[in-house]
Amino acid sequence: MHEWALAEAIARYAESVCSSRRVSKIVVKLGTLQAIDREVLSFALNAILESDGIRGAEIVLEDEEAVFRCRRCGATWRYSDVELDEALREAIHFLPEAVHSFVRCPRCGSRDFEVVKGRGVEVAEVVCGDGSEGGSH
Amino acid sequence: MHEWALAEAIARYAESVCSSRRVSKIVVKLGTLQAIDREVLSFALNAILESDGIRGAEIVLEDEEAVFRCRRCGATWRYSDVELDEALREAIHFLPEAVHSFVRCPRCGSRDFEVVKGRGVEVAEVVCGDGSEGGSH
Amino acid sequence: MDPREAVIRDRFSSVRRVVAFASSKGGVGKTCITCASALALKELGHRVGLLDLDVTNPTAHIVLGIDPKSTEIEEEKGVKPVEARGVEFMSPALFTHGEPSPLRGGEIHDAILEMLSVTRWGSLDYLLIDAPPGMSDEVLDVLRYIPRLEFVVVATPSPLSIDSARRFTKFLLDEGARVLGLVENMGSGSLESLCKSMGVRYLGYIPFDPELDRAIEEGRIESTRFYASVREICRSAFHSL
Amino acid sequence: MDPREAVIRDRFSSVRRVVAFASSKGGVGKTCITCASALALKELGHRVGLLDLDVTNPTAHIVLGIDPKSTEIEEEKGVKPVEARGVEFMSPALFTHGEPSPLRGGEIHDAILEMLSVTRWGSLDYLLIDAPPGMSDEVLDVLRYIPRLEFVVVATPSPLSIDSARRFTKFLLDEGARVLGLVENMGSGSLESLCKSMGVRYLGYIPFDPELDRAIEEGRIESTRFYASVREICRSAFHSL
Ligand SMILES: Nc1ncnc2c1ncn2[C@@H]1O[C@H](COP(=O)(O)OP(=O)(O)O)[C@@H](O)[C@H]1O
Ligand SMILES: Nc1ncnc2c1ncn2[C@@H]1O[C@H](COP(=O)(O)OP(=O)(O)O)[C@@H](O)[C@H]1O
Ligand SMILES: [Mg+2]
Ligand SMILES: [Mg+2]
Ligand SMILES: [Mg+2]
Ligand SMILES: [Mg+2]
Ligand code: NI
Ligand code: NI
Ligand SMILES: [Zn+2]
Ligand SMILES: [Zn+2]
Repeated sequence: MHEWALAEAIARYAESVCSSRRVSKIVVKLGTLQAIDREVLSFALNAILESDGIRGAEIVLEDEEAVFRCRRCGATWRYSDVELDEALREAIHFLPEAVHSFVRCPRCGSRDFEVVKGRGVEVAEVVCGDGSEGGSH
Repeated sequence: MHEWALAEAIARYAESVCSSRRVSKIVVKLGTLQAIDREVLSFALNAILESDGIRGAEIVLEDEEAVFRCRRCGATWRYSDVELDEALREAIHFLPEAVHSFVRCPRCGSRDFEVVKGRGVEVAEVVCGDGSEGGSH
Repeated sequence: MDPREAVIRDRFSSVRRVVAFASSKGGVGKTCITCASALALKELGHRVGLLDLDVTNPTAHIVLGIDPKSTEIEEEKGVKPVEARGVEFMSPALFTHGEPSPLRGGEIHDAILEMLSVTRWGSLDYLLIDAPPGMSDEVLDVLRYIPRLEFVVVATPSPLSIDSARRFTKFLLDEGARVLGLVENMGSGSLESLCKSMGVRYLGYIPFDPELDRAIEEGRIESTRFYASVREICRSAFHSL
Repeated sequence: MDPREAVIRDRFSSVRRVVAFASSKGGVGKTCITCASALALKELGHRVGLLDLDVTNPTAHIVLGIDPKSTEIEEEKGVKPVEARGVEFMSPALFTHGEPSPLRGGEIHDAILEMLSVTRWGSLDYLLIDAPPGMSDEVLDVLRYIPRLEFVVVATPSPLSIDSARRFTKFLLDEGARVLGLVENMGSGSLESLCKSMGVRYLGYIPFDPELDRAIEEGRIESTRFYASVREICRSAFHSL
């Protein structure tokens, strides 16, 4: 489960924002392009925090829909509207930028499009044990 | 005067935002990195607009100080604090990205810094003859 | 808002054809071929310009014998290309004076927009573009901004170059770009079948020329067999001749 | 906020040395030399990994005989490198399946952050990085993120490569990077004086080997004189041997 590696990144980040062992809440945005397994991520994140001596932190996972905008013609579209092989979706799961290899603008055919939102894993908010916001680290 | 070329760009842009001949105000931000000659730019812009049949448009030129932030160490500093040869300033006047060749972070020496603001010519606002804002084109 | 895009089309109104020599693989000969083509087309009676778009590692000025440090930039309602052996020449090297120019993609994009919007080309039959390796901002930007752009793909017969050329050509065709054809460099004809399989025109081959490097050093690329081969390819590739 | 940066240091904790083979000029032999060095260091008894960072035009998998389409990716608390002739191997090509991968600089930066943060290297003596040409996001990002990174500059004796190598080495030294030295490829010793003038170590030269391309095609780079030269350079360049 490669989600474990990203859970470690989230934990390290939260711990660097708060003083260690005092993380009380983490809000994570999951871009649908990367199609992260929520259960695996949440299990891993809890296990990692616990092994770092952080107990009872609230984990909130929020989906963010992946949206594209073509830099050549301006068209916008959603990943959920794209038909794609399971093997290619898995490649994008590992490396979201691979989307530029397999998906082209539905209007003009270009690969030169922007992932406007919903690419991958982002931390939206970290609340530390003393109630302070570590968000703007 | 290479400012003429940028004045043409501003005029073309404003004309594309409003329906032609109905531009009544243009607000231009001038990043100090490019060190645009305000008088030359303003003379050129008026001349170009006039030759396009646009009369009496108000031209507002606002300076924006160039600020850098190092991507390696986080230091921030201003172009106005940098000592630089006149010949190198002129090269940057023509191609602002040349700043990465001649200027390095005062703290760590890196060329990997961001021009946070004040790079070059930007249009902040266009008001069309009918009073509508063309700004969000 | 960035006004520069709005003027780029005008900047190419005095140019009949714009041709980019490109490949995602480096070191296949793009720069040497672009420079030799510019000199050859000039020799054949055309008005020619050359734009070096290898923003972080420009080298065309070396082949054309331009020393960036001692070259004066003239302004005339924009930036005038400098004159290099009868060719109108523009390069980021003219502004970086031989210093390193490490730029992130967004900065490369900005530099390209700047050069495209302020350079005032004269009346030209051909403006040749020396593209950098990779498939990033430089190539995506010329595709996005330059009207009527044509591509010549450059490749060598090495397995790494063939794989790259196949992928790069597919990319161009998928983008709807006009691909004039492929030039085989340092070869002897073996890429003709690759062209057939991709449905692009085979423009010919340029043999390996052991004298090329020394001729470049001595500023006399026109005296080489390399140059003679490039001139023949230009003669036949650009129909109008 | 992007959490990925926070974990990258941990990913390199099992790796003794990280060495990038780099040059802003394309086609000087970075990929061939990186791959041959990986195989040679393995032959000399080391545990070796190879990371292809030519994000928009990866080619190391071709030299190592990996077919991206038929290679399974294994997950184990991250993404496991695949095994290529005894070398731990990671490349963007494993995820793009041979399709074109045009990416703007910001996207390249994102792809690199992703690979650096999810790839789980084993216990390695050497992790070699095959860098792309240019001086952009790829090189700036490895400088920014990879701890204890060392560089080997690759150059050929051609005038365009020499000019590029001089500028690229100055860039690295200005950034405070550790430059192990310079390797001269397709030459016979003429770059030693360049190294002296720049104050970097001359690691040796690799002669032109007309058999190299065919050997790569046939998946037997180890049988070439090219490989033998690279192995000698590795032996002397990496002190600890
Ligand atoms: N036909 C040829 N014969 C011999 N050497 C060549 C030939 N074409 C190119 N070269 C050499 O190959 C090197 C790379 O060429 P260059 O034009 O810089 O490639 P690119 O622009 O694609 O990176 C140069 O040193 C040049 O001298
Ligand atoms: N010593 C050498 N002798 C002969 N050919 C070489 C040698 N080194 C590299 N080459 C050839 O040069 C080309 C470019 O090499 P490559 O490793 O792809 O360069 P880079 O990664 O710097 O772009 C390849 O086709 C390779 O076969
Ligand atoms: Mg080149
Ligand atoms: Mg780039
Ligand atoms: Mg390579
Ligand atoms: Mg790049
Ligand atoms: Ni996974
Ligand atoms: Ni000027
Ligand atoms: Zn489109
Ligand atoms: Zn710094």
